[in-house]
Amino acid sequence: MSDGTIVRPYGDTTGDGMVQTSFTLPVPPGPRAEGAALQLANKMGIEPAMVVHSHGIGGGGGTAGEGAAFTFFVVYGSVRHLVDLAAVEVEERAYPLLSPTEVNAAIKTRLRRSLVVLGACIGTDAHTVGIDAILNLKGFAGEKGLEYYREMQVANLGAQVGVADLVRTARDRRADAVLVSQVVTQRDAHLRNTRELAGAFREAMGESRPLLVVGGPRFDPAMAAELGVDKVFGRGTTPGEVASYLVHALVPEEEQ
Amino acid sequence: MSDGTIVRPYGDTTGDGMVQTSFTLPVPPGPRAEGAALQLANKMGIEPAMVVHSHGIGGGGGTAGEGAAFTFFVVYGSVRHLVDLAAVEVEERAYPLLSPTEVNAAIKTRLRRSLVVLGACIGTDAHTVGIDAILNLKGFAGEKGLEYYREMQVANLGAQVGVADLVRTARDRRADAVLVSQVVTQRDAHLRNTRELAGAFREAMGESRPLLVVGGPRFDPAMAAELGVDKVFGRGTTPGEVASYLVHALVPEEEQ
Amino acid sequence: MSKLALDPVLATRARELAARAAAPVVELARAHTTVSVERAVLRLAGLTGTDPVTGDGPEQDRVPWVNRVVDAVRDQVGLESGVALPVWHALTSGTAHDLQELAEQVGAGTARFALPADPEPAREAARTAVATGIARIDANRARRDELVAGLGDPPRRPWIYLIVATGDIHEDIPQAQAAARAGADVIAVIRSTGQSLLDYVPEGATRTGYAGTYATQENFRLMRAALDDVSRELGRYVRLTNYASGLCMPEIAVLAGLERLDMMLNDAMYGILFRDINPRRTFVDQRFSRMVHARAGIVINTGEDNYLTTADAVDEAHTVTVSQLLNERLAHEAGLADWQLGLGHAFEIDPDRPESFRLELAHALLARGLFPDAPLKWMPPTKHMTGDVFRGYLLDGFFNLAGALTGQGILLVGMMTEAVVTPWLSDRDLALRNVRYVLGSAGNLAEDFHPQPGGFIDRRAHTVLAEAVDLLERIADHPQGLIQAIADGTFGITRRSPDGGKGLDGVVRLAEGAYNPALELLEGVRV
Amino acid sequence: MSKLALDPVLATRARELAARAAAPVVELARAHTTVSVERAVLRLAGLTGTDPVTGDGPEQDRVPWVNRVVDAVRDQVGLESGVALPVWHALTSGTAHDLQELAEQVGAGTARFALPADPEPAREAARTAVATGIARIDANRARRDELVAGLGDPPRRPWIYLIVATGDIHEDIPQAQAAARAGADVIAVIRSTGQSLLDYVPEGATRTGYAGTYATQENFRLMRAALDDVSRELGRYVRLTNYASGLCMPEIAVLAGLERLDMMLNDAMYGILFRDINPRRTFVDQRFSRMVHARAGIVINTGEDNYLTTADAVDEAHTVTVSQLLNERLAHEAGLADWQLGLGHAFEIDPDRPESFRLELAHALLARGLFPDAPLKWMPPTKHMTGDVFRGYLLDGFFNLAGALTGQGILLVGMMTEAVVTPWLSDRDLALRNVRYVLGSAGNLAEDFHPQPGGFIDRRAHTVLAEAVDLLERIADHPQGLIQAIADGTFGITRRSPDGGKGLDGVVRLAEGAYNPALELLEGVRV
Ligand code: B12
Ligand code: B12
Ligand SMILES: Cc1ncc(COP(=O)(O)O)c(C=O)c1O
Ligand SMILES: Cc1ncc(COP(=O)(O)O)c(C=O)c1O
Repeated sequence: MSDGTIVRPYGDTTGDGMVQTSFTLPVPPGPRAEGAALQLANKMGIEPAMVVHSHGIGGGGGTAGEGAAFTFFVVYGSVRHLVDLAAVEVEERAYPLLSPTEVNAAIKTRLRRSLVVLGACIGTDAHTVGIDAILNLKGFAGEKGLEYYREMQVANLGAQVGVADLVRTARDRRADAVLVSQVVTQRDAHLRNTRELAGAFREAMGESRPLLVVGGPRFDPAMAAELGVDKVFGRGTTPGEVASYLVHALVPEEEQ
Repeated sequence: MSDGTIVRPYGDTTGDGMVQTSFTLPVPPGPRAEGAALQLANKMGIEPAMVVHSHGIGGGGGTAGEGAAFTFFVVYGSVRHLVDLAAVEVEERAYPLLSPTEVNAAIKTRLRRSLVVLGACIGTDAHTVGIDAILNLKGFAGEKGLEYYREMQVANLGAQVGVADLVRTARDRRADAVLVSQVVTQRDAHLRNTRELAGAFREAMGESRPLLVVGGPRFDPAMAAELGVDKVFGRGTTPGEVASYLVHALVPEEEQ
Repeated sequence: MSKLALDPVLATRARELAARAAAPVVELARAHTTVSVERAVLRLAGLTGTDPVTGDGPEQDRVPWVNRVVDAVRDQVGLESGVALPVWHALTSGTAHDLQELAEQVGAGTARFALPADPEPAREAARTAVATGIARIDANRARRDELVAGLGDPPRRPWIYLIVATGDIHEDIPQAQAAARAGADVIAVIRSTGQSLLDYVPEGATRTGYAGTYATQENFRLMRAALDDVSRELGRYVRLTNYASGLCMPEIAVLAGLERLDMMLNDAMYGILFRDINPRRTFVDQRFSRMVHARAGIVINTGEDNYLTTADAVDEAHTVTVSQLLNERLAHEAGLADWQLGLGHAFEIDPDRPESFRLELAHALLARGLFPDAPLKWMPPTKHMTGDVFRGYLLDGFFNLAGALTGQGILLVGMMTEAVVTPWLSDRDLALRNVRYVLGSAGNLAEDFHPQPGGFIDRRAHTVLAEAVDLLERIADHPQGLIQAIADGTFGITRRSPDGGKGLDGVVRLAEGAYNPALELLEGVRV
Repeated sequence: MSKLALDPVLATRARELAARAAAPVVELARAHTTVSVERAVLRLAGLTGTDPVTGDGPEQDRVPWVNRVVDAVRDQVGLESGVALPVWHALTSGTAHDLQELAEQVGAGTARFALPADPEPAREAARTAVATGIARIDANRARRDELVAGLGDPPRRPWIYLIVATGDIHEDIPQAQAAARAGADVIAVIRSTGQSLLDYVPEGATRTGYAGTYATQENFRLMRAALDDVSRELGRYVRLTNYASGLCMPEIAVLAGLERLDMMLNDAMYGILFRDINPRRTFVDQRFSRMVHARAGIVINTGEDNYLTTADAVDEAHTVTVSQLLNERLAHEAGLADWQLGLGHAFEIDPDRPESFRLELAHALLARGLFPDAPLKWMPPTKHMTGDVFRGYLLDGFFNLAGALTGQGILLVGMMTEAVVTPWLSDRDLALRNVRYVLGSAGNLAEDFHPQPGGFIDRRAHTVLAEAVDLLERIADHPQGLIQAIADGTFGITRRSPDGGKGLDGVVRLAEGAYNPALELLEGVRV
């Protein structure tokens, strides 16, 4: 339905630009609050904007009405912004998606030794389901995890691993790649931790540091450079994507 | 929780600026679509923005996945915009809220004749519940409608009234105020119809036109001037507010 | 599946009373015709198109030939005998080769109409002409049966019914297809706000409706074709619905039959109450249109749900039951079978009211129990929907659950934006996801749902039935029956007098020897 | 209200097996102490504060005196006999007037500890000192009873349980009060991601937690006071919950008693499985903390719900039942009464799975039937929540309905943003609106909910119970019982060996004549 590279949000008619938004303002409910909500909506580019719902939060009385200090709003309207698809820099896969057999073959014939992969959840993050989904045999979304790949030597260090320990282990085991998961994002914990990770490896190993791959549901794949790591995977990543990337990044092209 | 006149949306910490938004783009699901969604979110001032959910719409297969032409997104993030409460021009009531007794008294003693009020739903809009809530005895939100006011002469013309007929009736009955409801807003029907209404009355009666009051759930009370009417009421209006306004606008101040 | 033991005596009594209350309406309908009924006859006979002279704007704004002809006949000889005799008299007496040419003569102002001394030739010719239209309706019905047999019906009850309403047929089509792919079994294209009050049916493919799309023969054709494509793609026959209501109810009914629509909103009172259309006009028109629907194998949907948008869903619950019984009666009289009666009711109780969900279950079970063979149309919350779309989405989920627990036949999918805008593409998609979750995860909860005899739900259902019978007694006792009840504001607390409202001038009392070939052919058969 | 007829033989058998499977754990717990248990003893005796020398950062980063003292004792004489004897020996022999002064000597490095030849005086003194702490706990319990009697309990079951998690106690407080005003009966302040692994309890009011707020005595005090205010305002006693888990479980339990917390998350296995804390450490700590909770009249919440985040909620449903039986056994052994057992379970079945809702009902009814007198803690969907917040809001509504239909005791309110962020103020408010709607409109639907004997729900519940008994047989047959089962990855498909994990070095086997005044006093009474 999009003509060319410029599109707008679609409510029920091409180009109507309709969006829904909701937010809370630290203002008691009332006309002033509604006006404030409209002001914000307009600043977001929603014009005309309709405050279609509002209610107080935190007031006395069971229903949180009276004397509420906050107001929650639902706003509908048309954003004037245009979306330029041409300007979208996509993290399209820059490498082919390989089957486990292909991955193993590539490593065996072109790297000629098994690929050493370390995985962990750093800091105080105890969410292992994500990294397990990538590493464990069981895998994710029907794809087997990296442990299933014959030519990979995978060690899953689990959760709450200190960065220092991780660096040490990586050096000892001559890891080719270190895979780190970060799920808790409150106060950008995941970004801080990732930067700390990158820093520590640079410190300790400089150029010879292993490939650094981080992942988690709230990461933006476009942030790798900014975070000082080689690759970032977001929500819904599958083991196959990761394996394919590792081959792409670590296994020399076959020279023809 | 707001310090001074500058506030920001509140997620779980003062000043975090957190908002939720959802919209559909006419782009098939995939990395490109996600990028497009982020671009739009950024243009709306949401930065950093997280595309926390997306799914295809309109594709084949029961679940509308495959080959979908549209993608629906849910985005969370922090808007950089500040809300300046000082800059909010509020439609605060510029008149006191009167009880029916006070309203009747004011009309009786100061206008010295009964106030003639006409109500209708114009154009092809058949939504009478709103205007009925304001006019009918039954009223709304526990407040009795204008028909209950002894000093008012109320005629409710119902729905689907042509503007021409309305002008004629208003002239014949020497209406002091004409109350019009507009509920259907698709393609801004309510705005168009209101402008037409104002135009017709200006045309036919010029300065001597009755007070024009419009209302409906999707009206922005700040738009009166722009629409060429005297007053606009939005969602949740109560009869008492309207009666009080009529007194304020039509009944001469008592001279002390 | 009936979960309530309704008092059979009370139920029978209710039906007897409904028959009595509806009798004056049937009498009235038999004794009159309307301009729209007569135009419908010409449409069945194949007259289409608009008079080019009546406007150089888009075709939809021009006056259709059927209007020009009926008006001309009315001017010259009146409609007391119907249009058929004067029109086919003109044709048989050779002033024009065919209807089209005759219409153009009307346009040119050269057509002259008269009542034939010997009506037989004209009757003959008229019957033959109209029979071609009826034949096409029959063919469409057969074609539908064939497609359903081949592609199959929806896998389960309730059928999932969804509305599109962009105002632009070319936006409606992709949205309808998207909805079908996402699981919709029935697509309804609602109409532009104004159409009900137009005394003609616009022509052509239209893109300029407000809050709905004009019902035109071409729009019907385009959408049905698009749904046929998607039906094949999905291996499931997707049904199409529109509205046989307003001043052109009979013509729309005919167009629906001619274009193979599958369901039509068609209520005996909706237009009167909510569009202020004259009661006599409506009663005459609804009878004719229902006879057409009966013939076309179309399922009608009645509009009791609407009452609960203006009246309280608990206080006035019994008026819904009364109206359902009256609609049933009038439908049977017009030849509709039980399987064609999508009687309406709705989930409109204030959600903040304690026990609101169980009250809804009681009302829904009452309808289910009273009309075991009708595919009840279960309407979602609308009046108490607000701009809080999260709450709305939850409420619609409970509406869906109530539909499953009480065995509703047609589930009109609720939209979280009900209080905000006409549905967006994404609203519809989210709404269908809601339905899929509820039916998939809890659809069989009915197995474990057993209202106790004498319990809250059982007691409530009986109260409503008893109140309905009381009200019917009062209505039936009045000589004018239903007509008086409407004047008294019984339904949707809206009063409508028999002589008020729009379109009364289009009603004509039939004279001796009046002839309507369509009625003759339709009354012949009983489905 | 029990809606299922569970096989009583099977149920009894399950409890016998649970007792056998738990026996090795109880033995182990009785034979050991831990650094945290010993620190808890000092806290009961009134030792507070931190060593200023251990950091000039915020107080929360400094080492508490209890840690300094216990470490010193361990260095000098070991912990095999507990800290009480050496510490009160030092005090009775006059090297310091009170604990505080002694602690400062430890700080200065001048304190000298030894085991007394005649333990009696030291025992005597220690018992008296610790009794003051216990007395304060008793007083708090009495005070709670008094407040509940005065202000009243929540009007209905389930109690509405809500989480705050800003990381900043000063943001938590207004949010908790807002939640209480909007209908929350219980407020839980979850902890900063890292706290579980800290081998000390931070001090002071803290503002810097991640995804949760540090559990400190001062934060407990501040929040309890704020909730007392709002309780008075609302005329309803609002309960406060925190987490007695991680490496400082015993100390947190003591602080909870000292500051009148009302409920504590306290599971026999959570720390082991989800924080990789050493099993021995956890088993010793949990027994002590449960004895404290028993005395304090605190309701514990167990963590079976967590298993379903790593294991499939249908395939592994029986492991939840097994864990509930083991938690019950260990709780009883530690002196907790049935009314104090908030056994955990959750609504974690993949919503796309056919019949998922009815499967949830079956599992919830099984727990309800097995533990009729326990206030079950019903946890909302988390694992299958996605960024589609609309779907999430709907799912939470059905979770609420399941809670009402199956008579759960404590309903942990689900958040539509579960998959996105820690709850926002508005999420919590919307979530409570969801609860109010569901309980208000359909809360009594239980009256009409009757799973058929031999029907889908009934069959499913029996299957799970049977699977649970099978599993318990296998566990009970192993000499190491539960300890071995954990090593085998029975729960949450997570393997933990008895010698692995964090905090093992803090476990000490008790010697002849070891003395713990707290245990002595707590074992005295049985609630
Ligand atoms: C399961 C779970 C838990 C379990 C974890 C069990 C375990 N062993 O992992 C338990 C119950 C222990 C738990 C505890 C807590 N949790 Co938790 N938990 C979740 C939950 C429900 C699901 C997460 C999950 O398993 N997703 C499934 C996996 C497969 O998806 P994924 O992690 O996104 O991984 C995929 C991709 O991201 C990617 N990926 C992820 N990592 C990596 C790494 C690499 C290298 C690559 C290539 C790819 C990759 O690939 C994976 C497959 O596609 C989420 C809510 C939700 N629905 O998301 C909350 C959630 C993550 N938890 C949260 C919190 C706050 C906690 C606690 C800290 C709360 C507390 N204070 O007590 C505790 C403490 C734990 C801690 N210190 O971290 C918050 C985080 C908020 C935020 N955004 O900051 C969430 C979002 C819930 C919430 N809304 O509050 N939690
Ligand atoms: C009830 C209803 C109907 C009833 C109307 C019955 C009647 N006699 O009024 C029926 C069933 C007939 C109906 C039909 C249609 N409806 Co309708 N209907 C609604 C519904 C469910 C509730 C409206 C309502 O009664 N609100 C309660 C009243 C009290 O609130 P209110 O109108 O906002 O009025 C308050 C204030 O706005 C203010 N106010 C209003 N008017 C005035 C005037 C003055 C002077 C003042 C001072 C104040 C004032 O004071 C009132 C009290 O506080 C809404 C959905 C919703 N939940 O809002 C859809 C809705 C309004 N309908 C809608 C549509 C499209 C239609 C149809 C056109 C659909 C169709 N194509 O068939 C039809 C045709 C009717 C037509 N031509 O207009 C859309 C409008 C979409 C849009 N924004 O453009 C809505 C929003 C539903 C939807 N999402 O699609 N509808
Ligand atoms: C029974 C019935 N007929 C007709 C309509 C609407 O059609 P119209 O376009 O005539 O307003 C409705 C609207 O919901 C209805 O319920
Ligand atoms: C039983 C139990 N204990 C403890 C916790 C979390 O506490 P911690 O801060 O130790 O991770 C949870 C988390 O949900 C839990 O369920």
